[in-house]
Amino acid sequence: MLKYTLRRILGMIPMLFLISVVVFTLALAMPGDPFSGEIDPNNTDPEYIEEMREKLGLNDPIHVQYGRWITNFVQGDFGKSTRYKMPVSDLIAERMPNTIFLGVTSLAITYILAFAMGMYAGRRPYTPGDHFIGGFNYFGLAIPSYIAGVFAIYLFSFQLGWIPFQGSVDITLEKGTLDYWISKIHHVITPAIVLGLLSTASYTQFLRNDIIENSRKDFVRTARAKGTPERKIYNVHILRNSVIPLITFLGFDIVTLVNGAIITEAIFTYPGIGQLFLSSVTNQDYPVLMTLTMMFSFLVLLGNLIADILYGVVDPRIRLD
Amino acid sequence: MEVLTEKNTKQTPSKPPKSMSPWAIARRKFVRNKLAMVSSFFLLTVMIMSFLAPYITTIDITRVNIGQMSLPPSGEHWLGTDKSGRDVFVRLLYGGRVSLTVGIAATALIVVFGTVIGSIAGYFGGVVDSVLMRFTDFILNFPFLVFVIVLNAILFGKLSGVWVLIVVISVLGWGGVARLVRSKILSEKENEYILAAISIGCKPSKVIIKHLLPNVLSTIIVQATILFATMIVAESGLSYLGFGVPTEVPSWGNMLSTSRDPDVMQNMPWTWIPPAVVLTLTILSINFIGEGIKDALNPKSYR
Amino acid sequence: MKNKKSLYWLLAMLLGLSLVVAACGGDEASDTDETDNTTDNTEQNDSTDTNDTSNDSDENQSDSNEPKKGGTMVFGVDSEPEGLFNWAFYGIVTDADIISLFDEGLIEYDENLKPQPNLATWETEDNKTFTFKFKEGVKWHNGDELTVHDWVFALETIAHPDYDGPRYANVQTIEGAEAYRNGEADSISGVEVIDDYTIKITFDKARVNNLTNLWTYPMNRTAFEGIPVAEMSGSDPVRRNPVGLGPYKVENIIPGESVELVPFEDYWNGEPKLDKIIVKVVDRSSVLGALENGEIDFITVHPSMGPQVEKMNNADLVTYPGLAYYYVGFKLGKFDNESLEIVEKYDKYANKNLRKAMYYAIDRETWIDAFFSGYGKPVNRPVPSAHWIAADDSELNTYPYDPEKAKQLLDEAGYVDVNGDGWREDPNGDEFVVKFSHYDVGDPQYEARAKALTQYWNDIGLKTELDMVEVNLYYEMIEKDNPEIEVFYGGWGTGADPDPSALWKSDALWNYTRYDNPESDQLLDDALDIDIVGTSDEKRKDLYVEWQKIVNEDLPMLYITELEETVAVSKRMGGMEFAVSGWNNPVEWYIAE
Amino acid sequence: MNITINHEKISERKTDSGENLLEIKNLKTYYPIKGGFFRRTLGHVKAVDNVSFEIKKGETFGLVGESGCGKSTTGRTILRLLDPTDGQIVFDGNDITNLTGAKLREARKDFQMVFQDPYASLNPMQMVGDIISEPIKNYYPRKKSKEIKTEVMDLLERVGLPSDAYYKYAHEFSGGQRQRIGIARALALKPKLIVADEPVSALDVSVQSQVLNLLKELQDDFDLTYLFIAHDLSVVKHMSDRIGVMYLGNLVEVADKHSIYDEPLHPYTQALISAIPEPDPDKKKERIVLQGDVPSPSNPPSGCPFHTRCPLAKEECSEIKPQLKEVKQNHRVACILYD
Repeated sequence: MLKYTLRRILGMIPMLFLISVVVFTLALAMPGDPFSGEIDPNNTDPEYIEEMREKLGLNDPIHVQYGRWITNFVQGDFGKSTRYKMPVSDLIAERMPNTIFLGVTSLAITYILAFAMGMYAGRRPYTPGDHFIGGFNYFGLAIPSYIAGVFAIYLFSFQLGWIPFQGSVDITLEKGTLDYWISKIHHVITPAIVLGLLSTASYTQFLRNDIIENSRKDFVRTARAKGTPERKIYNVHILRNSVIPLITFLGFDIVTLVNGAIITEAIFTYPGIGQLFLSSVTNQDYPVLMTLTMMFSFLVLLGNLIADILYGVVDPRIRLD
Repeated sequence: MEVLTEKNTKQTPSKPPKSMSPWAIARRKFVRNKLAMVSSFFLLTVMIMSFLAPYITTIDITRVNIGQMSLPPSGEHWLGTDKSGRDVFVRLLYGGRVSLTVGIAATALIVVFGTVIGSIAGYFGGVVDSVLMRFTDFILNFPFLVFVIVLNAILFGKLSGVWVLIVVISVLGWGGVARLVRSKILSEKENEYILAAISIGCKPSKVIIKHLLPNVLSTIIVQATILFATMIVAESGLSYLGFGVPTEVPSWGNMLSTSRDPDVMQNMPWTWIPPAVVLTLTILSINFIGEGIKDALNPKSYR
Repeated sequence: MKNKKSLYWLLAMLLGLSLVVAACGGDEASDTDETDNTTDNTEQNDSTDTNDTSNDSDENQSDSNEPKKGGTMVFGVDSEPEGLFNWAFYGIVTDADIISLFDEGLIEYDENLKPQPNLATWETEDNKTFTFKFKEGVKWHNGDELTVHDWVFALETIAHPDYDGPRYANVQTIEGAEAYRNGEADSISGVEVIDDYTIKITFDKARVNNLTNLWTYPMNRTAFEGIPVAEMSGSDPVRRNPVGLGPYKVENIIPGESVELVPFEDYWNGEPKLDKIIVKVVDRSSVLGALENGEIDFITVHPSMGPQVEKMNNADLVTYPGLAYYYVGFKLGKFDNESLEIVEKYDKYANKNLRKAMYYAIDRETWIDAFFSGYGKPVNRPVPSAHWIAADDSELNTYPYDPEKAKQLLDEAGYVDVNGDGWREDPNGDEFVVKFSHYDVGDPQYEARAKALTQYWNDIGLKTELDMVEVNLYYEMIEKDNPEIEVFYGGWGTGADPDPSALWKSDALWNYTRYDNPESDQLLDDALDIDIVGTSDEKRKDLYVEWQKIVNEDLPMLYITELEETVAVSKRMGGMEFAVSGWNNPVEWYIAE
Repeated sequence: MNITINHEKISERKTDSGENLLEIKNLKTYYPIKGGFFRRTLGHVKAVDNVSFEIKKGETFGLVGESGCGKSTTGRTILRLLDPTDGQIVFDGNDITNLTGAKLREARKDFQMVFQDPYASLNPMQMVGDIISEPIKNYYPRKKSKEIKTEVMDLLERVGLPSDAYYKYAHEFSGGQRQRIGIARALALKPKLIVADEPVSALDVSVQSQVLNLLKELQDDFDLTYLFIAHDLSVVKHMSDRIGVMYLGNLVEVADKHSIYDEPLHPYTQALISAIPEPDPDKKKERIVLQGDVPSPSNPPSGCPFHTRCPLAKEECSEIKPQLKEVKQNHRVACILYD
C-alpha cells in the first residue's frame, strides 16, 4: 500500500512536468505575448518595448524561456500578476481561504443532506417519501448548476431577501467574532448548496440503493433473527457497510469542486480562486492563469490519487500492486 | 443415443421462427419502460423541432428588429421577444439546434475516439496499452473546465462557429470513455470466444470490431447517454460564462446568459425561463433514457 | 529619426493623459479589459452649480433639509477592483473611483474641464515655468502634514526607471525627467523646491497644455519609506493601507470584494458627514436587485438599466454628460509602427460618397433609443458636446437618417446592382461586401447592436457581413492593421485636455482609420503652438472647430453617438452632485433620512 | 450413460501411421511477473516448462494433470494462441513456432480448438449460423453465401443440431448444445488437428458422454487428430490412444493408454490412477493420497518438481531434475527411480 502510494506520487512528477509544458505552450499560443501584460501599453516606444522584451527574456529561445519559468515555478516563484501587480502567490493566498471554505462547506452540506435523504429513502423504499427524494435527485442531476444558481439568487436574495447576493462576508464585522463567522456562513451557504447539488443527488441515490441492497443481505437477516432492534440494524449494521464505498468518492469530489467552483463563484460573485481564474483569462493575466491552471491540474491529480488510495484502503480485494 | 435419432430427422433450411437477439430483448424491455418512452418522445420532439427549425419558420433568426424589442408573450410571438427584437420561440428552436448539435457531435467524437483508443489499448495490452493509457491519464488529469476555457480563448476566431467548442471539448473529454472501454475490453477479452475468434482466423481488427465491441457496446451506449447530457450542460455552462459558442450563434446557453443582465433577469423572464426549462427537461429525459437503456441492457436478462 | 522619436514620445504622453481608450465604451461595460486612465473625470467637483443636463439630480438633492450626520453609505462598483489604490499605480476605473473617495489632488477640474486650484494654487508667466503654492495645514491620513516634498516624491517615483505604472507620460515633459529616468541625474532638474509649501516646476518647453498634462497627485513619503520603487505597486501602502488626503480614510480592505472607509477627522475642507462608506462589488446581474432592496446607495449603471432604475421607488437615476463618443471607422490605409507613417492606402472604402451613404443609412436616434435606452444622442464630430472645444452642430454637416439620399449617393458613386441579385456591386461591377467587425465581450446586446448597424447598410443594398471578435484580439488586430478588419466599431474617451492629435494625426499609432490629411495635421499642430494661440482659449477653440469641419466632411469614421453617464442614487442620499468632470467631493455627501 | 459403447472401436483404431502430425520440442511458456517499485519483471510463472511430445496422424493424444499444471497453456501455445517462450512446434512438417500475422492466420486453418466453457466460448451477440460460418468466411471470402450456408447446415446436422438453430442465439441453447456449436465451428475449416481443451468438464455428466461420442464419430468422419486435454482420467482413458501426464508445467510420463493405466511408472501417475473411482465396488484398490499442495509455478521446487509431494522422494530428488526418458518401448517417464 505504502509502496503503491509512493509510486503513484512519484508518477505524478512526469505528469506534472508534461502538464507544465502544455500550460506553457498554451500561454504562448494565446493572443499576444505570454508576458505582454508586463509591457506598459502607454509606453509604446518600439525601442522601449524591445528593451523590455530583452529584459524579460522574451527574445530567448522558447526552451530557455520555459526552463526559466519552470525553475522559478518549482522554487515557488510564480511571478507577478500583470493585472494586480503583486506576486501571484500572495494573490492566491488571499483568495484561497474563501474557496477552501466554500469547498469544505459544500462537502459538509453534501454529506449531511445525502445521508439524511439517502437513509430515509433507503429505509422506506417505494414510499411517497422515497419517491419525493427520488424526484428531487433526478432534478438535482439534471439542473445545470448555473441555472440552479440563477434561480437561487432570483428567489432567495431578491424575492425573499434571505441571503446576501454577493461577497464572502459583511465587511463591517470584526474579524474573528462570532458574528463574523455567522456572516461568512450566511454568505457561503447558497453557493455551497448549489455547488454540491450534483454530488448530493448522486450520493443520495447511491446510499439509498446500497441500503436497500444491504438490507437484503444475510448479515441483516441474521441480525433480525437475533432480535436486534430495527433502528440499530440500519444505523449500525447497514450504514457501516454503505458508508465505506461512499468515502472513496472523496477524491473525485476534489475534481468536481475544482470545476464547480469556477461556475459557482462566477454566479455568486464569490471572491475565490475560480473567479480569479476567470478574470485572469479575460484579462490575459498570464502569470496568474498559468499558476492557477497548474494548481488545478495538481488538485485533480491529487484527487485521483486519493480516490485510488481510498479504494485500496476500503476494499482490500482491489489489488493495487 | 438420442442424439443420433435426432440426427436422422432431416430438416431443410427454412425461414426459422423469429428468434430474439439480445438487442431485440433489450428493445422490448425498453419499450415497456414508460418513463423512458415518455422521455424518448420528448427528446425526439425537441430534436425534430430543433433540426427542422429552418423549415418550421421562415423568420430570419439573426435579424434585429428594433421596433419589436422586449415584447412579452403574445399571439404573434408565443414566447415574446428578447432585447434584440428576436422571437424567443424561434430562437429556442434554433438554440436547440446548436446545443444539440454540440452535444451530439461532441459525444460522437468522444465515443469514437475513446472507443478506438480504449479498445486498442485493451486488446493489444503490453507496451501499446501502457503508452496509450499514460496518454489517457495525462488527458484525464487536465481539469476539464479550466482547459476548455483556456483552449477556447486561444482558438477563438481561428476556427469558425461552434466547431471550436466541439473540437475543444472532444479533445479533452475522451479520456473517461477510453478508460472505461479498455477495462471492459480487458474483462471481455478473457472470454474464450475471443480466443475462438483468433483461432478461426479473425484479424485483430475483426476481433475488436466484430467480437469485442458488440459485447461492450451496451456499456458504451449507456456512457454515451450520460456524455450527451454532460456535453449539453458543458456547452450551455460555457456559453453562460462567455466561453462557449460565439454570441451571435443562438444556443440555449447563450440565451440563458442574457439573464446576467439584471433587467432581463427580473423583468423579462420569458426570455430565459424557456431555455432553462427546456434545457433541464432535456437533460432529465436523457437521464431517464440512459436509465432505461441501462436496465434494458442488463446482461442478467440473457446470459 | 531622432526627431521622429521625440515626436512619438510627445504623442504617447499626450495620449496618456488626455485620451482614453474606451475599449468597450468606458462606462457601459463593467468589463475590466479597459485600460482606462481617466484621472480627470473622477475628480471631485465642488462647484455648487452643476452643468445641469442631469435631469433630476436637483430634485433629488435639494431636500432643503440640513445635511445630517451619521449613517452608512454603501457605494457599489460593478466590477472587481484590482486593488491598486494609489493614483500613481491604478489601472482601471473601478480602482480610480474608490481612490477618489479617500484621496485628492493638487488641482481639480470644473464643469468646463478647466483646471481649478484645490490643494495648491499656481502661477505662470510663459506656460513653461509654473510656481505652485500649497495650502498649509493639510493633513495626510497618517497625521503627516502635506508638503511639496510629498509631490516631489511622487514625481520622482513616477520618473524612476523601476516604476511599473502607466503614468510616466505625465512627468516626462518636466525638464530633466528623462535624464533622471536614464540614471544620468540624481533628481529632476525642472523640480525646484523653494520652501515646504512652494515649488517651481519647469517644463522642457512651453506648451498650451503643460498644466493639464502634469502629474498633480502627491504621495505620502512616510508610508512608502524603505520600499524600493520596483516593489511599490504590490506594497502595503498601495494595496492594504493606502494613505490619502481625502475626507474619508481606508479602514479595512477585503481584496476583490469590499472596502470600508471611515471619516477622516482632520480633513482640511469640511467635516465628513457619513459614519462609514462601504464599497461593495456587485455583479452586474445583481445590480438592480441590490438597488431595489436598498442594499446599495450608489452605483454606476449601464444605460440599458436606466429605465428600470427610473421606475424604482427608492432610487433615482442621475445622468450627466459623458466624455466618450462611439464611431464606425474605416481602414483607409496601413501604418508602419517602425517609421510611424502611413505606408499604404486602401481604396475599398476610399470613395467619400460611399462613406456618406453609409452614414445617411443609419437611423442613429432609433438605434440609440433601442440599445442605450435613449441615454445618449447622435454626435456629428469626434468631440463630445460637453467639451469646450466642441463645434456647434449648425457649423457642421449633419447626416440625418435618409436612406433615399444614401441610395442616391451610391448610385452616383457607381455602386449599383448590375447582376440583379439585390446587392450593389462596386463601380467595376465586382461583388462588394462590407466587412464589419465589432468587439465581443460575451454580452449578447453587443452583437444585436452591431447586427442592427449591418441591417441599415443591407437595407440600402450594401451587402454587409458581421464579425464579432474577442475584445483583446480585436484591439490588437485593429492596432496592427490586420487585413481582416475593414470597417470597425470603436469608442474613444477624451480627458480634460482637448488635444486630439494622438488619435488623428497621420503619424499617430492610435489613428486607427489611418486618416491622412495634411490640413488636419496642420490645424492640430497649430492649436498646440503657443506662438499661434498664446493663452487664448478662444483662438484655440477656433482652430479646433475648423478641424472638426474637415473631419466631419471627410468622414474617415462615422460618428455615431455620445452617451450620458448614468448613475443610480438611493433616495436617502443627499449632497451628491455630478458633472462632466465626475461627482462632487464626498465630504458633501450625507444620508438624508 | 453408455460410455462403453464405442470402446472397442477405439482400441481397434489404427494409431501408428508412423507419421507425426505434430511435434513439440522443449516447449516453454512463461508468464512474466511484474512488481516492485518500478514494475520490473521479477520472475516468471513457468506454466509450461520444457515439454516435448509428438502426436501421430489420426491418433488422440490425451493430456492430463491437475488444474493449473499447464495443460491448457500447452494446448493454447500449440495453437499459437499464446506465444511460446522457447522451443519448437512443428505442425505437419512445418515449423509454426515463429509464424506471425497473415502466415500464422493461414496456418490456423489446419488446427482448431474446442473450448472448455460452452458459455464463454460463443459470442452472445452472434447468431449460431454466423458463429459457424465465420471461419469459412474468414478463409474463403469469395465463397458464395449460399454455398456457405449449405455447408453450415450440413455441419449443424452433423453435430446433431436442428437446422433452425441457424437463426438462434447461443443463449437459447443448453450447455451440451452449445458445445456442439463450438465443435461445429471448429470443424468448419476441416482442420487436421483439433485441440479439445476439457470439452466436457463444464457439462452435466448426463450429456458429457454424448459430446464425447460425437467427438469420436467426427474423428473418423473427418479424419481428425485430437489433442484431448482433461483433468479427468476416466474421460481421457476413453478418448485417447496415447496419454501424457503433466505436473507443474512438466511432462512427467508419456505412453500409450494401456501402458499408462496398466502400469503407471511415475509416482504422480500412480497417484492419479489410484484416485479413479472404480465402477466395480468389489475391486478394492489402495488409493495413494498425495500430501501437501501443488507448489506455485512461479517458484517451482528445485530438482524434480514433484519431490515435495512424492511419497517415494529421495534426497537427490530435490537436486537433480529428471529428464523424460524412454524406459520401455513407447513409454517415457521422467523420474529418478528409472534412471
